[in-house]
Amino acid sequence: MLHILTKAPDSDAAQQMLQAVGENDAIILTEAGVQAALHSEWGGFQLHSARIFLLAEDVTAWGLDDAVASQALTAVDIDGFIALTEQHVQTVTWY
Amino acid sequence: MLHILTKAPDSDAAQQMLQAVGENDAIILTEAGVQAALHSEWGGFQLHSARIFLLAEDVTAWGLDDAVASQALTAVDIDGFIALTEQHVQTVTWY
Amino acid sequence: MTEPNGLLVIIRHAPYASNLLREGLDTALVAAAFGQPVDLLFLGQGIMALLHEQGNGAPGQKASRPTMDMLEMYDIERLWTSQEALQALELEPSQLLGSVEVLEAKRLPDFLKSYSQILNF
Amino acid sequence: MTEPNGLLVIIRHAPYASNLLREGLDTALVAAAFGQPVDLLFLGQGIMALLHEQGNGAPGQKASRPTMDMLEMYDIERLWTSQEALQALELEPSQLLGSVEVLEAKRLPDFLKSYSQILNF
Amino acid sequence: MEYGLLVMGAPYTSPAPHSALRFAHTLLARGHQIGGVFFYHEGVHNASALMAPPQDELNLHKAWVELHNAHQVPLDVCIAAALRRGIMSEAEAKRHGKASFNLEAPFELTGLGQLLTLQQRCDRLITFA
Amino acid sequence: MEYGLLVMGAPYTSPAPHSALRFAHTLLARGHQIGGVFFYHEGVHNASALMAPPQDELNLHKAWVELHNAHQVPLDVCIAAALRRGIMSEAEAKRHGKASFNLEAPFELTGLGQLLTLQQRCDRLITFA
Repeated sequence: MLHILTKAPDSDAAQQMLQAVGENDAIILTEAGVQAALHSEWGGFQLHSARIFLLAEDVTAWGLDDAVASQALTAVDIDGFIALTEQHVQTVTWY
Repeated sequence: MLHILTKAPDSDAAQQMLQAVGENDAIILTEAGVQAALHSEWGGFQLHSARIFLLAEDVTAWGLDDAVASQALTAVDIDGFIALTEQHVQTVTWY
Repeated sequence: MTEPNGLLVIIRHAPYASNLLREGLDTALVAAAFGQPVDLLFLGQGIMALLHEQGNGAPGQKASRPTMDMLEMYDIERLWTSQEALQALELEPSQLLGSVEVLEAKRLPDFLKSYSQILNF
Repeated sequence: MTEPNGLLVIIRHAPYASNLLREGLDTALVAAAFGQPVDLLFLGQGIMALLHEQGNGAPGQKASRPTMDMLEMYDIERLWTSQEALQALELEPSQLLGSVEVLEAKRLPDFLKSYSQILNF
Repeated sequence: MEYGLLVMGAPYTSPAPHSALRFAHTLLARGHQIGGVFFYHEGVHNASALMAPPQDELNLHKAWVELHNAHQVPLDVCIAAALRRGIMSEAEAKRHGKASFNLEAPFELTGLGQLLTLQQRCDRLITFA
Repeated sequence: MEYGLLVMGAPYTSPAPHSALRFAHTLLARGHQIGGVFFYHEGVHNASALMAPPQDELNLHKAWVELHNAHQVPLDVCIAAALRRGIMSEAEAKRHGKASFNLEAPFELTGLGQLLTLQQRCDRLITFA
């Protein structure tokens, strides 16, 4: 399952998503979700760091390129976002 | 100053409001804000319990009459809400 | 919840605060009317729709309770929430509509995977 | 901030996420154009508008940075935020536009009272 | 006292317009005046003459018009917020080459200056959002 | 693969429509099909022919129409969500006694069943909200 988060990492949506993410799931952070790059201790990174992606266009718009680079997070462009939806039959958006 | 809270007690809006409330201010909880009645330990009650009011119509709509009664909170009707705005020159809504 | 064509509608927004609860319930009702098996999962603020003390609606706004009561008529019988979500609102199961079943949050990932389709409101 | 007719515009929503930041800034610019003294206070997600690394806008969406840059042209020179709000976002003052002044949160109540008018976005 | 109301929420999405209407009627019943209602942000949708809610729900557009007709309350709509959201008067529709429009009197398109004037002129400005 | 898109955010309030449009164009460039875009909740405002954003901002209504014209993507709008928010076709305007309308082809008013059909028919349903 692929989880799309469009709200900030301390939002209700983010907290609910973290409880719903399973072992083989992936997460893509888009829109306000890219702010997770500022919070290295965010629950998502603790549990699932290998499978978390940030949408590059949104990272740049929000001024967070440095934060993503310094934390060695994985940004993907919109082609990469689509590739993730190809790999997972089910996609759930948390907003 | 009168503060109107229209969002849940754990929202960004509520947290920001609590930092802005001064000693002689009052708070009225309306719309989703009435859910504070479920949380006796909410920061607002710790700091300012004497000056917190809940809008009665919204309490009833949200099904929280029992919670308000059991915690001995102060509900006011919309006339009481207006009376509060008469008493305070400045009103700020947190949403 | 193990039916191949099962739809899970997740409700995460409160009555009155937005129209998302209503629009989520409408989606569930239409799916059921089409003969699709539907369950509902209430998380976060969505749980406020389950309070049995829910009133007649805020003045001028339509209450959600009549729509909730229609669920059973459409054979939507399984309403779920999570233990942890209830605790966060400091609610007891006894304050909710009688038919709600409570999951542990750690079971949520497998619970979601048991549905072939999910819509999140 | 002690002028009798002073307006404080509080910005609490992020760029792109809604139009509230833009609409709050527009209000501040119009007030300034009318000759009213205006200060801005950024709290919570609103602080994201102050990052000096802010880009050219999300694709298709207008960037807020050009509007931020107009503030000074309209003599809106005092931009405030709170220490605690910055910490919650794990940001340092050095990551913000140079002109931002940082208040302690405990000073916020008196700060608000020093304005005769407040609009909260 | 004279009150100004600022409405920022859309009908059928936010409860803010309902709260504002109840507040307005009770204000008048208590003998206050309403200097004006200013619709901004998503609140501009209150002005849409095209809204057609189910019959068992309050028609908010109609409710504002009735408030105006009974008490001459000015209903001002921020023009910039309205145009980008698809709310326009006949005059603006002509200017933008549109064949139809959805805002008419007693709602009036106006600039943000009107909000600031309202705040300065009234004894109280209450925001519903 | 065949994708369905569900758009729940309003233009100029939520970034969701922008994200959905970018996603749609890139999908097609990668050789996928789009079975339909369904507009629900505040997303129905995307269908408003009356939106007139400033010239330096993308006109989202126009952008959806161009997507349709270039790739025949169906643009379905939930009728119940639309009517209460003031989005209506000429036929609905007549039925409701309104003098004007703001939704026209290629946008189509349709029931919620269309969303469920889209979800069942497509290989993927992606929600933008």
